[in-house]
Amino acid sequence: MSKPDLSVEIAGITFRNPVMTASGTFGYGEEFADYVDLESIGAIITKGLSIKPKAGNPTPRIQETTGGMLNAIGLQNVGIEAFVEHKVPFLRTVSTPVIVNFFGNTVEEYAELAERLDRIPEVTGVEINISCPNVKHGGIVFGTDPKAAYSVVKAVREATIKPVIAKLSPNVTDIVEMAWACADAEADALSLINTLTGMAIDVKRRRPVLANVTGGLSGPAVKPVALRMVWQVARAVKIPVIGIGGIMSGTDALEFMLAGASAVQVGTANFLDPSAAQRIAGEMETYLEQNGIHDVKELIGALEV
Amino acid sequence: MSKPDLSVEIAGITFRNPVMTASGTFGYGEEFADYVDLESIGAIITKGLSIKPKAGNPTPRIQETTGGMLNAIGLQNVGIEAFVEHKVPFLRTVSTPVIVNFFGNTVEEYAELAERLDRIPEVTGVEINISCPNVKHGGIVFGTDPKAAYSVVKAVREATIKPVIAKLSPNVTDIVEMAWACADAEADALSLINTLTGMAIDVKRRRPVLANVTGGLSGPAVKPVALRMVWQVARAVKIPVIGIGGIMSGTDALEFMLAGASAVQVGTANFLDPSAAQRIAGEMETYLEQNGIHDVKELIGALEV
Amino acid sequence: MQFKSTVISNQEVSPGYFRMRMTAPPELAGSQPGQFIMVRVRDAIDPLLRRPFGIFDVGVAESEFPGLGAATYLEMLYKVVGKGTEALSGYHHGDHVDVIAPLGAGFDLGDPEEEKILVGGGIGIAPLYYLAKTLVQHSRVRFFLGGRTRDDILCVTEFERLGVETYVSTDDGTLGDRGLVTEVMERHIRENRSRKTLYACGPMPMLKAVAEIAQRTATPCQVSLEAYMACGMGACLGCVVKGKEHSDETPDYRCVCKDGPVFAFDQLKWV
Amino acid sequence: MQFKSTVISNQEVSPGYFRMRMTAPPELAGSQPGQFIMVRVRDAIDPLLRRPFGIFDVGVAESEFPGLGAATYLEMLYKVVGKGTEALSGYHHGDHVDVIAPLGAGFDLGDPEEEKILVGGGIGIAPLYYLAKTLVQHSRVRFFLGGRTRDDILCVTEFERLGVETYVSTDDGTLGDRGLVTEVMERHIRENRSRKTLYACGPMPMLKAVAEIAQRTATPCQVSLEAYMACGMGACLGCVVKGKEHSDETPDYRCVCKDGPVFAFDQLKWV
Ligand SMILES: Cc1cc2nc3c(=O)[nH]c(=O)nc-3n(C[C@H](O)[C@H](O)[C@H](O)COP(=O)(O)OP(=O)(O)OC[C@H]3O[C@@H](n4cnc5c(N)ncnc54)[C@H](O)[C@@H]3O)c2cc1C
Ligand SMILES: Cc1cc2nc3c(=O)[nH]c(=O)nc-3n(C[C@H](O)[C@H](O)[C@H](O)COP(=O)(O)OP(=O)(O)OC[C@H]3O[C@@H](n4cnc5c(N)ncnc54)[C@H](O)[C@@H]3O)c2cc1C
Ligand SMILES: Cc1cc2nc3c(=O)[nH]c(=O)nc-3n(C[C@H](O)[C@H](O)[C@H](O)COP(=O)(O)O)c2cc1C
Ligand SMILES: Cc1cc2nc3c(=O)[nH]c(=O)nc-3n(C[C@H](O)[C@H](O)[C@H](O)COP(=O)(O)O)c2cc1C
Ligand code: FES
Ligand code: FES
Repeated sequence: MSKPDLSVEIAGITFRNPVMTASGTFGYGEEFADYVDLESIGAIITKGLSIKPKAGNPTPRIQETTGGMLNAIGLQNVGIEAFVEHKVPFLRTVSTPVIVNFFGNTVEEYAELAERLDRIPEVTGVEINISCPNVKHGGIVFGTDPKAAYSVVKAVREATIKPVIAKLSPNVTDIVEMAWACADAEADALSLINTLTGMAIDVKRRRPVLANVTGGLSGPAVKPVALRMVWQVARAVKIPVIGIGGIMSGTDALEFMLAGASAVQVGTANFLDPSAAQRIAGEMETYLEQNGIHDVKELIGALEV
Repeated sequence: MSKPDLSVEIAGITFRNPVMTASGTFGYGEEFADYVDLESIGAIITKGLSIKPKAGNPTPRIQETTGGMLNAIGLQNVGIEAFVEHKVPFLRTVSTPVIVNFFGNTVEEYAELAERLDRIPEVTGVEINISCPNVKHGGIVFGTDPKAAYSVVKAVREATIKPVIAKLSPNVTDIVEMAWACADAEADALSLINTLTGMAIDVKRRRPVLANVTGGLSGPAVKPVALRMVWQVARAVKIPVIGIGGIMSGTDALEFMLAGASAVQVGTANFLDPSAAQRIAGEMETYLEQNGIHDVKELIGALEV
Repeated sequence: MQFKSTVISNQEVSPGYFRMRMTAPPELAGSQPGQFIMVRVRDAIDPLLRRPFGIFDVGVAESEFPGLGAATYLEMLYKVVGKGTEALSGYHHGDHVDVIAPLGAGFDLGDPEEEKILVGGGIGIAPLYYLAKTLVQHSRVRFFLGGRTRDDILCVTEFERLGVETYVSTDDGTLGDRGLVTEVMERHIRENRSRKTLYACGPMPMLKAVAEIAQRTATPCQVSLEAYMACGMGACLGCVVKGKEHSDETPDYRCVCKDGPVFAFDQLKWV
Repeated sequence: MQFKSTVISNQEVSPGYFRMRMTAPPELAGSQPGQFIMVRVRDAIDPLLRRPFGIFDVGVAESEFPGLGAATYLEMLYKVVGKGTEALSGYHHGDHVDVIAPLGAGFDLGDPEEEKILVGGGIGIAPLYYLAKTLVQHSRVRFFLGGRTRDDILCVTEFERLGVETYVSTDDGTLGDRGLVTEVMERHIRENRSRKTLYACGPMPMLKAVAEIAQRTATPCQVSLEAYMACGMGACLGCVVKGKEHSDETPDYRCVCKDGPVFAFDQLKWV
């Protein structure tokens, strides 16, 4: 049998396979270059970017939990100027699509950053992190209010002709409503899930483990919630969905594709196994071969319910 | 040093220690009598009860996930009549407080059941499972809409003079808003969390593992989310909070108490270790002894943030 | 009861199939054939839930541990299918496992005068050995044993050593007759008109076929079922099967863990 | 690089402290003192994240595995504090671990003419042995070693065998001087005016005290830090410490895993 076709298409971009690296877990690609062949993965999604450099939270910032981890990095990042100067030159040397994850504190900041990213040829597309506090509206998170999410996505949509992916927060009553809001604002695709808000406590010290008190839960512990949300959203919207949450193996990735995802992102797994994204793409290929499936696209949404 | 005091008081009832068994994971108490000294735990909370017997969902109903499990039992239960006839006689032989978890499909059903439970002397208090579809309002879940939750709790409150605990669903954007609604309706206490909605997929069969497609996630995987919600709610309301979610050890239980819980419930842990509730109460006592703490109540909400 | 057990031996008896012998408290010697055990594979969260296994054998023997005299042992026969059984297969002499046993309702041993027909498919033979050992004390026992291929046919010698007449069939004919174990068994029943009781354990399609034969030939029949289990003691309602009265209006669910795992075939709804 | 390593030996050198020797690819022989490794304790989800450990020693020796000739080995010295190190302590000769190494920036070996002062607290001596082994080739090396009690004082003979002058102190006086290692060390610096560089690894309060002494006595000083880590390669930003320029407006966070774990003390913000 000839090699199976792993390529997928989202927003007019062809990805060589559906395995992308989740924002914040893969730096700017360069950090992992010794451990993974960057030309073997579907896309690199870079650490959440803001206009100005951001300090992030005090430490401790991470804590392992059962089957997962909490992080409260606080979106520390170098800011767009340093990104262009120090990170883009390396990314230029890689042919893999680069998607820049970014955020702002106001709709205007989102739009401004989208516009600046639009002018960088090495940037294939953008992913909007809407799980950020809306400074103008008393800190309520953009990603938990459909109207706020709509306005952010809309502003970004108007600021760039590059593909726009809206990344959804799972900390909501109705994920489908959020998906609709972002689709209405003409996002090209949706990615989900971002982290679930959680907390860890140190009984001895009677203190929260994280300096920030709460943090985002990721890793295999959250996979069932992520799969459920991807399945709900993929049935509800017409645009492609990218599945994220606890993916550790090719089988995990295929579960998300059956649930309706056109591609997946690998996050926490990169920490345990720096070659995780490459390995997972390989495991998917092996699965397709062994099961006589010629094209991974056949599996998208193929769940029989 | 004298033995530490593990007793806690909620809604005028004194519990010998803060460890209760979570509804649906401990049957009607009797099933565990060979493995745990029922007189050693704080309270027995029985399987969710409805007026009529309920068949529950088709099988498979359970699936293990990383650090947790999904269940879609579908609230199978014997109904109030069989409960009185077959389950109450055993419960009468135990001096431990018995709290009956129950649900309905309409506000009227909740009220009717509360009234019937009010007349059973062996029932110490009731716990309202509001994570149920509201049949009259197109199936939207009572537990994700503050107004619906208010009306259910209010109706139950008016139907019984026994302590009323409202059990909150974590599948919401704002758990504090739900807590306020239940407190406004004069619940005596809140318990949280019920299960997070999740899903598992069998790649080989291209089908959901659970016949019901989605199910409720419980176990240590959800503990960080549960702790965070208990902490948020305990700071926001004046009534006592009972912490639930992934408690496997005395340390886990103490984390919930530091976060503000006046008591805890042990669920999934009963399956791995049928004596879990008794063991956890013992581990808490040992901790208090070793750390010279005379009264467990000192720890409630003692987290330094 | 819940107890810490020490592994005595753990041998691969055929590729992917293991037989594990472990220590047990004396009370276990009173287990009924068909009852099962729940094993906590690791004292960790992965796997999280206990795994259920049939009692392959239980008895009293000279202890392998010096100075202990006669001691009760428990045996299970298991197939490696996932992470729990994978982990178990790595256990060695002296390792510990946490066990709850005996659980559930076992086989009804019936009338000693009748001939007993045991039907096992693949790993489904696990609870039948202890059953056979008990039944041969009073009754004539025949054992029909089927599997996909030769490697799935286990412990034939052990059954024969009990004095059980054993008939083997495989789907691919690599051992014994070629064909389904149920066909061979039905032929025997039809050709042989003495009173009989059927005891079956194996995959669902096999059990269904056995139940149909029992129905057609009006032979009493008990089946041992499998189901996903969380608690093993009738509390979680995760393991239910439909009882014969079941309909959407009049639910009749039975717990495999508590009402079973052994059921009279006519107590269940087979569609 | 990422590699599968085989445990050669794993010995409890003092109650709760283990020294593990394992195989390593030849490239590892080029590791810098002060660099570290990330170990995946089990190929499972519990513990989920890798655990970081200093390089206690690395070198080339006749292989313990027959027929392999000379082979590179890696050693770590670790204290059992939680589930990862607990699991590690159960590893035996022949078991496998997955390792990423070498990681981070090691010690600057400085001017060979200077005297080198090493200060270690408890398990903080882990990266200092390989450092001492390297430094003694050119410089005079003194080692000040402190711990809570006698059991926390490890590997004194090994350091002495290198030709390092070793000074021991314990908080409770059960071994060596009674008192803080930093006090003993400061006395030496003050009494002894030759040019020196300080190298320190241990608990934060000790490092702070060393940094203050370095400041007061204008002695160059490098410290090796610990932090919670997820990735170990500068990607997750979980392990940061405040750099000397840090303020809320002008964040200056450094990654312990990539910019460190070794830092010149004057590059950090100590409050
Ligand atoms: C009463 C009872 C008695 C049993 N006796 C035996 C026995 O004597 N020997 C033996 O080898 N097995 C027996 N089983 C089946 C055994 O429990 C499962 O094979 C085992 O739990 C699988 O665990 P795992 O972690 O290896 O597999 P997992 O990783 O959990 O799953 C691997 C595969 O096995 C299937 N599976 C998992 N659990 C069950 C289950 N409870 N029932 C059916 N299929 C399952 C899954 O669908 C999956 O395809 C029995 C089951 C029951 C309910
Ligand atoms: C660069 C570096 C080098 C290290 N070198 C060594 C070494 O050579 N020998 C050695 O014994 N230890 C070393 N450590 C510390 C070691 O990584 C931790 O002790 C180990 O990760 C604990 O794992 P655990 O699963 O046993 O404990 P856990 O169950 O994870 O935690 C148990 C306790 O240890 C603390 N702890 C856990 N991880 C860390 C960490 N990364 N840093 C500080 N405290 C932690 C926790 O707060 C908790 O109180 C080093 C750490 C770093 C960052
Ligand atoms: C350390 C860390 C940092 C993260 N930073 C970001 C970020 O900057 N922007 C973002 O959208 N998501 C961020 N995430 C979320 C991940 O991209 C991903 O959505 C989440 O971790 C779930 O996937 P996983 O379970 O595979 O890790 C971060 C996650 C982790 C663990
Ligand atoms: C098998 C199973 C059945 C449950 N049934 C009920 C129920 O009937 N009513 C209810 O309010 N909660 C029910 N729950 C939820 C638990 O009471 C508890 O809130 C949840 O499992 C979280 O706790 P844990 O992580 O300790 O299991 C059930 C949970 C499980 C696992
Ligand atoms: S396994 Fe829990 S009721 Fe049967
Ligand atoms: S551990 Fe991830 S950046 Fe240092």
